[in-house]
Amino acid sequence: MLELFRNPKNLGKIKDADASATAGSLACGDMITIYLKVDEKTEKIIEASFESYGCAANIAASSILTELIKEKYLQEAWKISWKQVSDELGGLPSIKLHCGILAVGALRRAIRAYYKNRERPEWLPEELTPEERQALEEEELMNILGKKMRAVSTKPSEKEV
Amino acid sequence: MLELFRNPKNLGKIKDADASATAGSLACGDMITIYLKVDEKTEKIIEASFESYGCAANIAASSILTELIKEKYLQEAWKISWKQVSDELGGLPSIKLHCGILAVGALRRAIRAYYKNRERPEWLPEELTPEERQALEEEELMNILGKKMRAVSTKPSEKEV
Amino acid sequence: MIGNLSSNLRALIEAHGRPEREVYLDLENSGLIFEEALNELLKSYRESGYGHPSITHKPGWSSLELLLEAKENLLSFIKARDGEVVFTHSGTEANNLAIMGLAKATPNRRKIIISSIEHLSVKFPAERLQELGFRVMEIPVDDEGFVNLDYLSDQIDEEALMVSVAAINHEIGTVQDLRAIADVVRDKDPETIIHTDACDALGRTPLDFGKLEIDIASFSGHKIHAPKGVGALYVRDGIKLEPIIHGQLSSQSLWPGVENIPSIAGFSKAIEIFRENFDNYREKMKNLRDILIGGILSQIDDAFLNGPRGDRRAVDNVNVSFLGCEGEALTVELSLRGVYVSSGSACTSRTLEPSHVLLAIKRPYEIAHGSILMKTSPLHGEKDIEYALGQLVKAVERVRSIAPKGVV
Amino acid sequence: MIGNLSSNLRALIEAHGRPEREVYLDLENSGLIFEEALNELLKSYRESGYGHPSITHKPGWSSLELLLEAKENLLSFIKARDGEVVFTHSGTEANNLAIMGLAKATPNRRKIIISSIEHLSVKFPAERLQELGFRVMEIPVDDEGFVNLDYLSDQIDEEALMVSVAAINHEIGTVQDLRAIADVVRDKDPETIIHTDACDALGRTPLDFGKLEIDIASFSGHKIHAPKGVGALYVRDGIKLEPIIHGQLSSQSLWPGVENIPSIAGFSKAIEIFRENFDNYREKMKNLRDILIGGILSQIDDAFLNGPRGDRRAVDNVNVSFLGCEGEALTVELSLRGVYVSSGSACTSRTLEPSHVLLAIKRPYEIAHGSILMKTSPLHGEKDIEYALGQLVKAVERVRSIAPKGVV
Ligand SMILES: Cc1ncc(COP(=O)(O)O)c(C=O)c1O
Ligand SMILES: Cc1ncc(COP(=O)(O)O)c(C=O)c1O
Repeated sequence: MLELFRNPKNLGKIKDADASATAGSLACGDMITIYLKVDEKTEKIIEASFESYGCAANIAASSILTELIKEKYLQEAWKISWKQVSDELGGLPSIKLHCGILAVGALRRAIRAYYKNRERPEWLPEELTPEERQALEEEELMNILGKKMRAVSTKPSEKEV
Repeated sequence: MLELFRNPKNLGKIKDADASATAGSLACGDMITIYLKVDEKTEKIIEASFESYGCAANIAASSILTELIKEKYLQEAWKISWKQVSDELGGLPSIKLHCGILAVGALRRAIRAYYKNRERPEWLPEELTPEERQALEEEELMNILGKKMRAVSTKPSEKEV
Repeated sequence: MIGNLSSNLRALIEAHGRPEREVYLDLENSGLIFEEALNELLKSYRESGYGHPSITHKPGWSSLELLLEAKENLLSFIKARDGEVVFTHSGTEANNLAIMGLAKATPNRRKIIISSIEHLSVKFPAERLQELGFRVMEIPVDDEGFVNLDYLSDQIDEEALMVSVAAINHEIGTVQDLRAIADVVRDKDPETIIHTDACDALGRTPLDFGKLEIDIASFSGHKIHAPKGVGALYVRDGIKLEPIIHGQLSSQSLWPGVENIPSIAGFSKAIEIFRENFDNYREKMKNLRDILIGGILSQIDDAFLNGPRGDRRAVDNVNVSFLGCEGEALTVELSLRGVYVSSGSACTSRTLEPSHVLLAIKRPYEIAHGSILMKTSPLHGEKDIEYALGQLVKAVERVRSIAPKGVV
Repeated sequence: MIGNLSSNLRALIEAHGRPEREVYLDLENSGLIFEEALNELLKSYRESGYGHPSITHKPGWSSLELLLEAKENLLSFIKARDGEVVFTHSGTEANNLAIMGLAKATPNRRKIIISSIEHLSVKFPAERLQELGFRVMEIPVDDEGFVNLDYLSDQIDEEALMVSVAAINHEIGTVQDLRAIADVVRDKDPETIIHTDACDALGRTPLDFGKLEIDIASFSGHKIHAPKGVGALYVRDGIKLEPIIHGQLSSQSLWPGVENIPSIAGFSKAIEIFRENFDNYREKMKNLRDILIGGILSQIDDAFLNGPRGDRRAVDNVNVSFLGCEGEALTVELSLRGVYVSSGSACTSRTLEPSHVLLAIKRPYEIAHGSILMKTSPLHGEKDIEYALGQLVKAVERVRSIAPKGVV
């Protein structure tokens, strides 16, 4: 895992990406952007890359995920779970599982982005998958917390049961 | 104090003692016997000795007490307090104060014993002094505890608030 | 306590001079340390274990590695098939966590059952819980300290939160039949949690938590010649405890604050040493124990052994009472002769009552007051024990010579 | 936590190779040790401090002597005129004893007042007491972490059990005005107890408990380069606490179990070293701190100092945020370069929330996540700090290079 942090594979922006998406935010403390280059005809991923603001596990998870999806059909890539990402890394500690979830969340958003102006294939569900929902929830939570914080009154906070 | 434990002064029975008394008991874990030889005319203590079943502080306290009362009039000896005994030893730790009290208790009992068949002098109060009372209380407590223990039923003891 | 005063202490210590030999037998109260365990501690401070095991840098990871290794070592020594180890800073803390932590986590069961000879770090937390509305039942023991299984059985019902019985009693060396205790408990109520204070059992008797139906067990480092500052609680999978001390999340949610990795590394080493030499060490301790007990009973009048004999007694435990010989005075007399032991006499406990353990096995007060506790260890040789025995004979004679006559 | 898995740890550690230099700056989480303090610990294990200080024999008295000396040393270093010292096994335990022990002893006052930036070993026990019916008030702080004295004053009444404010904040180095805090409290209600968590203040700022009206104070050994496994609580005469851990009476009724004398002896030594070199060490730490802070702010873009500046800041504290540079990744990157620091980022705390201290001084989340905490010490030299600075510059650059662009 440290090796992937040290020498991550597929790091950086793809300038002429066919799709890209971000999950997480600076405020969350974790943020992953995934870039995809897709063969229009076969719907195969030709190139994948990432950028990450997050801990070492986050970077390793993004790196391994982009490795996993290369040369895969979008339909196959869609099915990759955070569990697979974790397994590939030799098992993420529970405290780090959300890194895998976030990476998968970003990938699925990118795939959805790819189909934004194209016809939605059957295998692509309309509802959000758990990974996408978790990414969304983290972002929203931080939004709320951020607002709450800005609104912090200068009154002493009394906590009672 | 250790020196007095190592080489106690005035240790042992006085065979032809004019008075002797014991305070404490084996069950208390502390027991001191004081022996006095008194000049009949002057009521001066000519010789004093002790035996002790108890901790090192107990032995030291008895030893120093018998030193203190030598060549003293009984009236003076009566006034010696456990505080003085403690001070002579360089200050007994609080947990050991009862050793001093026990020693003084035994001495006062011996002085009372001396006057048992003699006329009670004015300076000798009829009521027990605190030191004598404490010795008595310890003995009684142990009596009660001892009985209670022998009566310990084999039933599980339930303790409730 | 003679001279609990700073100014006298120096004089007290110097008065000892240089005895012919020094033999430390007070392993109940504080341990000797394996040189190898001390070296492990040193290495940890200097090289690899000075970090905080939750932090993501090399000293942190090295510390985490030592921590995980130590947990594995303990789990494998006690043959646990599953479960977690929480490191505390002492056996006392482990016992407190076991009892108060369990009561917090399962407040609906309100009866705590302990034997009448438990260590005070089990007895007092239980009594503290009484103030919070729990009931504490003390199971009586026989004259050798063995728990009365019928009474135990009678007490188990669906109100019973836990049963706590030490695998080996610290004072009189009773080796309880944990298997039988667990059977009795499980038979009446499979939900009652079983805790054993194994501080004195580790390394002295085989423990097989794979077979024994024990849920929680406490251990103490200095009891196996490890550094001070480390205790451990084994908690079987599925058993829930609440923390009783609160603070920064460490790698252990049940005991916050930075782990004492150097002491833990030393503990781990001591476990290895005990595991590798298990039969050997047991044989050695037992042999020394029997020389000491045999010598005392044959050479000193009015001496009584407290606790069971033979294989039902801990291999290291020697607890004897000398009638008419006050215990604390004897510890001082022996100290002057280079032999270090402790006594269960009244003076140290601030009350007139001697050890609750000796009273529970129905020793009269006068015998309890004259009790002396010693433990043999693999760090002792026969010469040590023979020296101690010789001094003991003389010391008892001397202390008795001070006592009022006709006492014995 | 990268690879919290035994099998990966070895690889992780070995991947580091041999960096040019190693500089340990994570003194917040775990200390370096003075070689002299370590030697004192060794001597204690081998010669004079392996006994139990309540037992009446030579090793016991030697241990008691070391214990009493250590108490004296601490009392004189903090210039206390009266009062007692209780040794625990950590600063966390000392804080728990202060707060929960006081609440147990004085249950009729039910309001606990703490600042909003207290260490979790103060904050969490207070919150635990809430569950038992106490009320906890958090006093807000300004952008530099200084307690709002007006709000504090408003909260003090005859319901107030205690006020707890750390002398120096562990994360952002705020040196509180304890004198002013005490005046405010005493003015409104002389009976309210004042506690200060002085774990990070000892040795860093002059403490004069003869003049300061502080009733209880906590200390931690590893924070002053002493061995682990020792904390201390100063309790002024007349203040009553109840124990929170129960067991055998040791020489200390407030913390049962055998005292860790070797660690205590090492702590005592570290106190002596800090006392003898007080001005010198302070100057040195401050100098190194300023080199580090100055270098960071001038050489790295979008870097922010958290906490106050100059003399109102702890002499050793360096806490900076790098925008667009996630903290935990930075700790790993720095570790590979031989520089060991910690981050207040979310990942270590199992929640998405960064440090409550940084939020209390109203740092936005995106700044709080990129925070790095370092402390200088007398054990560092200028070369160490320069090396760390150089690596920091490169590490921030590298971690930022991985992040989505346009973030900064
Ligand atoms: C049976 C038993 N339990 C608990 C303890 C307490 O362990 P510690 O001294 O590590 O607090 C001891 C040791 O004194 C013990 O003998
Ligand atoms: C201010 C403060 N209080 C308490 C503690 C806890 O001390 P310890 O690590 O000894 O438990 C620390 C140290 O981490 C601290 O910085």
